[in-house]
Amino acid sequence: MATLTYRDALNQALREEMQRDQDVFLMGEEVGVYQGAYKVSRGLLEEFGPKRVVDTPIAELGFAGIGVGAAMAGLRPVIEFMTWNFAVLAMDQIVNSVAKMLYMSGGQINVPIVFRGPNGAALQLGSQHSQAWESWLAHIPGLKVVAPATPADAKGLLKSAIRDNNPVIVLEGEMLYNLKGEVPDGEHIVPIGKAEVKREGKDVTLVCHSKTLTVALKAAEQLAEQDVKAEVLDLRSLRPLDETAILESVRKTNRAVVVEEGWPHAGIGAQVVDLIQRDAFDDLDAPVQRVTQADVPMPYNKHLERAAKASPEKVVAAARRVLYLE
Amino acid sequence: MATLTYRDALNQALREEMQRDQDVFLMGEEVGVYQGAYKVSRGLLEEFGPKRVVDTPIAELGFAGIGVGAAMAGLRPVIEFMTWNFAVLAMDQIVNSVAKMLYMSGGQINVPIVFRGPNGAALQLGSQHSQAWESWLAHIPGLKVVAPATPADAKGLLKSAIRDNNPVIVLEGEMLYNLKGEVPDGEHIVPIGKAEVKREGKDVTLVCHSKTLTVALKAAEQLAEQDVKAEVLDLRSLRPLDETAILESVRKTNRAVVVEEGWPHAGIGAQVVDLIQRDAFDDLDAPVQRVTQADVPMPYNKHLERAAKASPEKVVAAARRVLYLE
Amino acid sequence: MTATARSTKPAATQSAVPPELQLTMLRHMLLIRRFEEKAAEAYALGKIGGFCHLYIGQEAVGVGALAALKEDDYVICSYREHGQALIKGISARAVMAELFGKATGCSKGKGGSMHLFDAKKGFMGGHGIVGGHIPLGAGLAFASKYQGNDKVSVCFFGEAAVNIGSFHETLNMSSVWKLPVIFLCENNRYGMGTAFERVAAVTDIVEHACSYDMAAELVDGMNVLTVYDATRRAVERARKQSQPTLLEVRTYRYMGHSMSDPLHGVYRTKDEVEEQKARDPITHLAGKLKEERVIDQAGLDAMDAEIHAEVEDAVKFADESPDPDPDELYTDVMVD
Amino acid sequence: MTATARSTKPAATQSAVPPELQLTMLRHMLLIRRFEEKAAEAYALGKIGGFCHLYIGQEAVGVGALAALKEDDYVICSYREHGQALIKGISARAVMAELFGKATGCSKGKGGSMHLFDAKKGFMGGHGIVGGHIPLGAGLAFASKYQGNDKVSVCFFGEAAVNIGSFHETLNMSSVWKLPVIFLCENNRYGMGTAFERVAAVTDIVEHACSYDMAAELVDGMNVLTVYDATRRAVERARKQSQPTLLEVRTYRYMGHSMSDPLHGVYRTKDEVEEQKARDPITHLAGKLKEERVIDQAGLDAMDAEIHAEVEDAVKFADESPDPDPDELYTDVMVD
Ligand SMILES: Cc1ncc(C[n+]2csc(CCOP(=O)(O)OP(=O)(O)O)c2C)c(N)n1
Ligand SMILES: Cc1ncc(C[n+]2csc(CCOP(=O)(O)OP(=O)(O)O)c2C)c(N)n1
Ligand SMILES: [Mg+2]
Ligand SMILES: [Mg+2]
Repeated sequence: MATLTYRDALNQALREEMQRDQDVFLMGEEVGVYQGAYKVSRGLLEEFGPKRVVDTPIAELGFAGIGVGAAMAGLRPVIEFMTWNFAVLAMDQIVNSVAKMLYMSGGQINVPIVFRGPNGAALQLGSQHSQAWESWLAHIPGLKVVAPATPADAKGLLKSAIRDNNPVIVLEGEMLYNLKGEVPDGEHIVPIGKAEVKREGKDVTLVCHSKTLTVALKAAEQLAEQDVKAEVLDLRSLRPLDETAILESVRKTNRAVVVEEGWPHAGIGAQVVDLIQRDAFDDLDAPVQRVTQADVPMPYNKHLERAAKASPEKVVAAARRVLYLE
Repeated sequence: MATLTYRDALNQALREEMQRDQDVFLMGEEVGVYQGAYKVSRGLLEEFGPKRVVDTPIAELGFAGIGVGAAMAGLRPVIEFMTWNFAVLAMDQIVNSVAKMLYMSGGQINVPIVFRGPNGAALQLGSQHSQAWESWLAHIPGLKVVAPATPADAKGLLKSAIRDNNPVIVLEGEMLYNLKGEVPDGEHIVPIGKAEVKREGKDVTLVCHSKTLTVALKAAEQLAEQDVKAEVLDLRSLRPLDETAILESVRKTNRAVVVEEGWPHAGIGAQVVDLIQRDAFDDLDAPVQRVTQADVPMPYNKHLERAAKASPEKVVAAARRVLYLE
Repeated sequence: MTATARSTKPAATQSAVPPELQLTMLRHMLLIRRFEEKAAEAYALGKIGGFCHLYIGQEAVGVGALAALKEDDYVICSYREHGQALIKGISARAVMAELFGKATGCSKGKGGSMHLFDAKKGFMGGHGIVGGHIPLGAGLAFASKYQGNDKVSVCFFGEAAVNIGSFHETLNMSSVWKLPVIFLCENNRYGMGTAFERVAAVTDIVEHACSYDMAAELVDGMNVLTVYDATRRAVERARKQSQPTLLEVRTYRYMGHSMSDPLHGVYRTKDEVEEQKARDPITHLAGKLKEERVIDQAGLDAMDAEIHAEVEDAVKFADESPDPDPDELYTDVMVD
Repeated sequence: MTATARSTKPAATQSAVPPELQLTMLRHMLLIRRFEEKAAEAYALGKIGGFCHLYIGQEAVGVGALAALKEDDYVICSYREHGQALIKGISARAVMAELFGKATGCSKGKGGSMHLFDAKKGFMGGHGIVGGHIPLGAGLAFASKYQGNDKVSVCFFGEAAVNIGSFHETLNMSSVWKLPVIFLCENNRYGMGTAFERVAAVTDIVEHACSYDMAAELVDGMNVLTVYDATRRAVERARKQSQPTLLEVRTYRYMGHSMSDPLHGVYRTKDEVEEQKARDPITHLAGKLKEERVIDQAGLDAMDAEIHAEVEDAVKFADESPDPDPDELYTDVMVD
């Protein structure tokens, strides 16, 4: 087990899968010569050559679609979006070609493709570059959507995504690329659709994913000081949701706070709330609370930006609300 | 008060607003010579000429953006998407230019634009042509989103949308264009952000909008035969949501079913559920239930299609569940 | 015009096409015509629903182009794809059953008229979003090159799709990456009710090839042999040199945009439609083959009768086929 | 090259530019240069955050083009827009304060480096999605034509944006509708770390004008007077004939793509950068004006000192300005 950054864990997953399977190739802006805008693909061009590490023009809709065509012919493309903010240009391909191909072809053509890249706000990148897309993507039947929060999960989920015969969306956290953690060597697979309890507790469940795991863990620390034992449940997969894990935890704690990076209105957290209130109604001692980004475009100023984001303080406050401590 | 189709009510709103304000123009595919793919713009080219009724090439992203630029310079464009299925190509403009312009310009540039067109499935159009986008659009701060269900609301909401100084999304129902109803003549404005009780009841609230109003009303009829008095609340506006109206009704009935055309996962209905469980938790006698499209791409076969859609039968069953009648 | 082409003068037929092949082409065009006439009837009877875009008038394009392909080459189309589907080898039964939404349809009744598929036959679908399948066509070619096989990919689309971004993004990448793909634009002059010249600054679509340093050719789409010839050249370029080609094929649709549209509407005159029908590709080839004594009237009648029977059988088959099992609603969302 | 242009030979400067105007251009280029040098310092100190794309090396493009405009013409840009913002009339204070994220910034600290705005001055923003603002530029021109005023719209973008669909969609509509817009492509040879020739089939961007029947001109962007001249012709065409123009202006960026990127990186050599610096537009114009005795070294030093003071003042102003009120988080989402 080595200690790796999230970035290098992703790099390792890509490298190992490309070594393992000749049909896997990486395509996107700056993935080759430039070594990746966020250096996730460092060294891959050198190892696999330009046939399998393909630099594209700025044409998200077009190269997403070329990836889809290649997948229809049996290849296993990994399409990198420099960030998911730009992928909004490619949504037609993701929604209309990728997610529907199997269904509308009556089961003939599956699309074993991965779309990956950083999702959510980084620091002071302004409103057009600071968006979290999980609610949009998870809305669409025909897709799987994962959002790893740790280096180990990043490696294990990306490997699962590449091996999956269905299209998989991998939402990486730009702020997580430098995060370090233990990562099992070689064959390390994290199954898609399985949440993980990242910290056990019995008083309240903090449901989170991706960058908000850090937020939830910090909140759990602070709550511990107030004698509240929070359970931190990392969803890891947003479609399918691990409903069993969510309900199990809430049935134990009877209280939940859902934390997400995106906007509140019809966010992915709303779906988690819907599930909990429907299937654990009688176990709930308080309404489920949510912590999200403020319902505004992201401001540039750093203080405003900080105020806009989900934070441990907001999670603690929400947890105290569901515990009727204030 | 005349009896008009939903189509003609929209046509009337467009005509009256174009007569009233020289800055209003209509742009989109087939809106002029062809009189509109669904004939909503019938006669407008003849009355207002090609300067104000502009036929475009098939270039959703481009003409949406041209509309935005025109709005930045003070015009009031009404951009018709032939259907919202094709608008997915223009989402970058809607999300990144339209919704953020005011904010990122520090309040300088508002974008008084309307994007409108049919949303949701019609009959046997297959998976790429049968999608409901409310959850995506309502997710985005900076937009208003309305979805009229009746001819009167269609007229009144489209007029409000055109006069609004903010960007407004108008989701029309393709299956509603032929629906007839009474429509007040001339100045008839329906304010954005106000839901309406379309049928009163005390036993359960059926929350709906657009095409699902018909579904909910039929369900209410059937429930009435079973001695259940359902209240039918038509949201009309999806962003902002009329939270007061929703909570008021649920506080009265203590039970709710949310009906929508879209897919379940992170659908707009999830947000309604989130609101209800959070702010009316103690008033709820049962978990809120949802009726949505099946979580699959839309099939072509008509029986499968019917089975995929929200139906009065499904709403009745859900209502009986929240009433613990089964 | 094997290099970047700016000329808009249609090239003449250059090679002698064996008579048997010409007869096959005639039969194929007739099959499409008769099949769609029946489909129109079935639509009127409510047996077919949704959108249904007929190919009548354009038969020479699909037939001529597909005659130039090998069996395992890829074909990908827009929603106006009944013709190509039939000629790529999907049976009339399976296509008609799909239009009827039946379990025996080529997409199990889940796709419908706009989404016919037969992956085993290299027919990679009809697609409903204008421009959306253009990069898919290039992607299929990307895979051929990657896999080192010699499959060529032909992507059919209408002239109105040239105004949408993905056409341009795709042509550029296909040229940079030298993909074995043929972009076959069926210029039938109208996108729904919009004449191309009202919405395009340049109406010669071949012109766009210049911006992408791509070979291009303007082709008379009312002559199946011309289409065949031009496509053969493009196929050769793709297969041997791994180079893309843009073909602009001038054609005409006789029917409305889809079954729910009027035949001519307000955007074109009845006279124009009639004038075009005088150039009918089927009549033209039949006449020529009769003149050349490759076939006589009796032969033609027999051919028509056979096709008629085939189409009748397809309708009967479709009609009698079962609807998909209700559980099918939930299958094919994911594979294992 | 006032008609559709295919030539890639830069046109020579044709008109005599008054010396005062040349001095103003020199001052403007220097202002941008000094402003951005300070911004780079402030970035290193952590006073500026996020992405910050410098214009150093490209000053002649923005300055020459904007000199050809009237005050109320529209300018709209990508994220690399500090230069145009300063010259369109936003004070160095307001721009620097925006970079610092302060309440006194031209976008109230909410936009940042990529989203500078001053609608009153006709500066319609910096925009962050490649290609996203190209239709907005055409839309501004659409409005001018609709409103019957004579405002021209100039849309700046990088060469890499030519590969994205919205460029093509917009050029086509602008030509069909004869919009008074200038598409000014700053071809600095790289999109981030990608040399244009690696991702574009045709590297002469003017070539794309053919596909849209649009006037085009290739311009030397290291010479401010050439840029001025070419833009004047395009402005005339827009204002008088309501016709769009595509200008390809060849330029070079000395710095990394953004502040977080290395100066040359792996995608270009240090030598190449140095070679380009030898063509510096400021040095070039200063030398020429000295030679022509329009200004002497003392005059130049004085100009530089003045600008230096202006920029220092801007930094001080930005530094001392307050952050936006916390409530500002929730304002400007909607107007009444
Ligand atoms: C992106 C998109 N916009 C609009 C439509 C609606 N639409 C379907 S076909 C069509 C016209 C297409 O014309 P053309 O490409 O010339 O093909 P043809 O129908 O003539 O074969 C339009 C506007 C669509 N399917 N996709
Ligand atoms: C649609 C989109 N894709 C990717 C990016 C990331 N990105 C920002 S700038 C840039 C390079 C743009 O190059 P060019 O257009 O030549 O402008 P320059 O930076 O040289 O001024 C890229 C890839 C983006 N902002 N938008
Ligand atoms: Mg056409
Ligand atoms: Mg560049």
